[in-house]
Amino acid sequence: MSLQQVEITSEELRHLVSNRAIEGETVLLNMGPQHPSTHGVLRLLLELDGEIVVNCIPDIGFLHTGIEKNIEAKTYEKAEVMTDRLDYLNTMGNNLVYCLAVEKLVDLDVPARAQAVRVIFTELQRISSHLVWLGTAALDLAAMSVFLYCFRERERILDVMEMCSGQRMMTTYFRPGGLWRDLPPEFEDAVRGILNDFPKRIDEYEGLLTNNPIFIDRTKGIGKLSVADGIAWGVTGPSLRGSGLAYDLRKEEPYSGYEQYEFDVATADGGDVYTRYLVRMEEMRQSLRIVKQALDKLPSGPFRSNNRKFVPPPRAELGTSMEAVIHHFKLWTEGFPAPKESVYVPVESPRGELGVLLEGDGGPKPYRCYWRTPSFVNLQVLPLLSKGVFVADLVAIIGSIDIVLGDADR
Amino acid sequence: MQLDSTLNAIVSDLETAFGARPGEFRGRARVIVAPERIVEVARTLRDKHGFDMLAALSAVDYWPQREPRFHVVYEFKAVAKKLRLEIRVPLNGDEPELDSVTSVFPNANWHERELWDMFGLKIKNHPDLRRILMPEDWVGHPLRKDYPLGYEEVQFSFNFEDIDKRKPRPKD
Amino acid sequence: MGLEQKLGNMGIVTTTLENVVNWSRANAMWPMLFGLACCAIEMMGAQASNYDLSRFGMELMRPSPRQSDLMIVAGRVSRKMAPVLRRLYDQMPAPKWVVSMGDCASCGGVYNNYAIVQGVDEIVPVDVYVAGCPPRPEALIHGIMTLHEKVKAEKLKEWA
Amino acid sequence: MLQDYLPIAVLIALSTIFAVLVVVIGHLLGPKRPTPRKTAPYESGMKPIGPGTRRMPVRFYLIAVLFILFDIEVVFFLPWAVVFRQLGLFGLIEMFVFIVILLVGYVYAWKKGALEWD
Repeated sequence: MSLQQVEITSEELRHLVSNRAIEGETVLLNMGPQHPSTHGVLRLLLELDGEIVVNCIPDIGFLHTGIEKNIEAKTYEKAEVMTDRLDYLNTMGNNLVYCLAVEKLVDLDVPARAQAVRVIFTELQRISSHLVWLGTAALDLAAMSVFLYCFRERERILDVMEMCSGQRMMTTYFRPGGLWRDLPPEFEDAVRGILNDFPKRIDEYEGLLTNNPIFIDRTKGIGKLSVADGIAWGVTGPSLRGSGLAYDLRKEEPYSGYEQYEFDVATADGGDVYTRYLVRMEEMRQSLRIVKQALDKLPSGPFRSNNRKFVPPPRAELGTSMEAVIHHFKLWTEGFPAPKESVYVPVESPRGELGVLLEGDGGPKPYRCYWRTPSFVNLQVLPLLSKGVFVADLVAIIGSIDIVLGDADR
Repeated sequence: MQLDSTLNAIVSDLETAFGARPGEFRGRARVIVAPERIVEVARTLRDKHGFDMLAALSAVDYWPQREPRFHVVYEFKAVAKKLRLEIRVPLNGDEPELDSVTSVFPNANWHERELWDMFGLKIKNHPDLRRILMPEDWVGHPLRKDYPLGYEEVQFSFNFEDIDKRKPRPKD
Repeated sequence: MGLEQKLGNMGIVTTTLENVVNWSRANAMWPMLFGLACCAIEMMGAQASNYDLSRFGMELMRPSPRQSDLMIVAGRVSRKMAPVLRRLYDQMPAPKWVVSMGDCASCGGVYNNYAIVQGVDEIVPVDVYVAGCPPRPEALIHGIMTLHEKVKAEKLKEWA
Repeated sequence: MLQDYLPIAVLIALSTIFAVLVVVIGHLLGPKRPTPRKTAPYESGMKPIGPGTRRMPVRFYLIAVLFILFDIEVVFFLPWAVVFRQLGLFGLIEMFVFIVILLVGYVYAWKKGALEWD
């Protein structure tokens, strides 16, 4: 006798859910778009047998912004505004990968100073993204104070970014060919201040969480991901490094001058929520090391290439030379044409491999700009990790694979 | 930049086995494969040549050009051997059909659902082909070139009133 | 009514029910935990230690709409999210206000395309629009203080 | 002798009156506009699947009962703690016996697997 027919909201879901749910024996529950622990608007249709998750069907698209379609309607330089809002915790990383793709497509050179500054900012952005991850992941496990500490530190990094680009988060500071403006004079000691304060802060967080018995009980041995599964499902970044594979694109395919800096790839084998936490904490220290090396060897020189075909001339020159006015006018109204070719540039974002497939069609607008975003791919592993765990552990697992929904939905 | 030797060997091997046409742009190996052979190519790449990760899977719409209207782009990555390979599958316009590679690479599941959602490419024997990004009852496939951007006229002071009349209001 | 002039302003003694109710509503308004996109990170920044929204009686971000009075739409609302947002707004108890934080919520912002609802006021009646992409935490706090003035000026007839 | 209990009685009376008052006034004067959408069960924003009150597995009830059992145990500590000095050694041993009895019950529940979930 069927207890009571559970009508499933959309008909196609029937084949995904076991028939125990349809008869009403297991509870079908929406851990839906508005939920404190889904890190944004992710909807999980959970099939629960009491507290145990029998099946978890993620449903994304609640933050789909049509960024790829919008990029096709703007010129190369103006489309970069779109890229900041994709993975809004790693805005500099998005700018970097878009600029690298455009530079590779049109074969534009980047001066050494711009490459070093790009490395500094991408690593600072990685630390600030890990801080937000740490804050919200600990908040999900009821460690309230870590959230407040992390955001206090993050403000310092945001001040540095605002000092250079005028905007706290959506900086658009990198431009095809280098940087938008040169660094302000007080940049140096602001970053020095961060460099010698942050190690103590990270020890503070580790003191709060690493050997905290409650945190260990909630995270050790939960959400196990083996390396083979990780690679088969395309998981990259700290989630894969947590399973013991030292796969980091900054070492594999160095870009923007990463080969000059020596740092080691943070890995820990175990593949559960706790090791992913350890990997990200270690990664913050490595980023500090990179920033220190990059800041010490910061080369002087031009901050943007002077290839007038692609880079608008500085304002000062407009008063004197006629060609500068022509270049300025052409670049800002129509933009520069790109060859009829396609380029795929992968970069290491705090969440994994972030790649841009950029295709030009001879015109000034990108013909196709596909974003291979890590959250979209890492989120596919969630049903695999969450078989047979408690709902409370599912919250820890979502926190540990560090997804950002703007990144996943594009 | 010349292709390094191992990649060359792989590309030539694909060429002989599946009649794929190689190409290269700025050091990126690119191979054009016929749509019906893609599953075997993916399987040999993974088993024989060690390309164990499908990094990216997307499509490009060359709209006015009817014959191969879509290019489905597969990015394969050999994690151990540090190699990247791009495979392009041309599909022609009206009823684009493609076999699903989820049997070889499980993470192609969502990518292919996105292809169906955004481009309308029908993926055969895909475990659960539904729209992934757009609402279920959405009509049309947004990332096709002939789909309008959905641009709404911006309200300035001169056209404020008549746009305001047409603007939908919240109904209680 | 000349009552106020005659009685003069002796603080608590001569206050009216309206002022008391509006004052208590304004200063203990619990926002709903409803972060969508980038503005949600700035809203978290405003909630956290540096900018501290708790000074305005907003100590708790209530996850469920049943216990929240204020819905801060922090982020871009996509077509798939619009019915969800409307249902959450309906499920909030009676004295409820909406702050639309950021350009994407107020007017579609940078994204003028098929996927984003061009302004949340197509779905829910909005009280205060906060500009910025994302607005700084101070801008959000300024928006909330403007909302407090608006609530303090509400009349008895409106909510009876 | 009853006078010294008077303050407690007044305290209890005042608190109950205040509590009841708040609830009743809220219920009577507050505007009630139940719309079908508002009264629908809240399922984090989505259309609810099935009615709000669905079948719950019995284990939740078991956990609740165990909680009540061992939580009420703490209530008996309070009066004992107040007169702890006067009772002296006898009171201490008495309370230990009480705790041991409850410990037996706890170990029994633990071994029977009532605390395990599945």
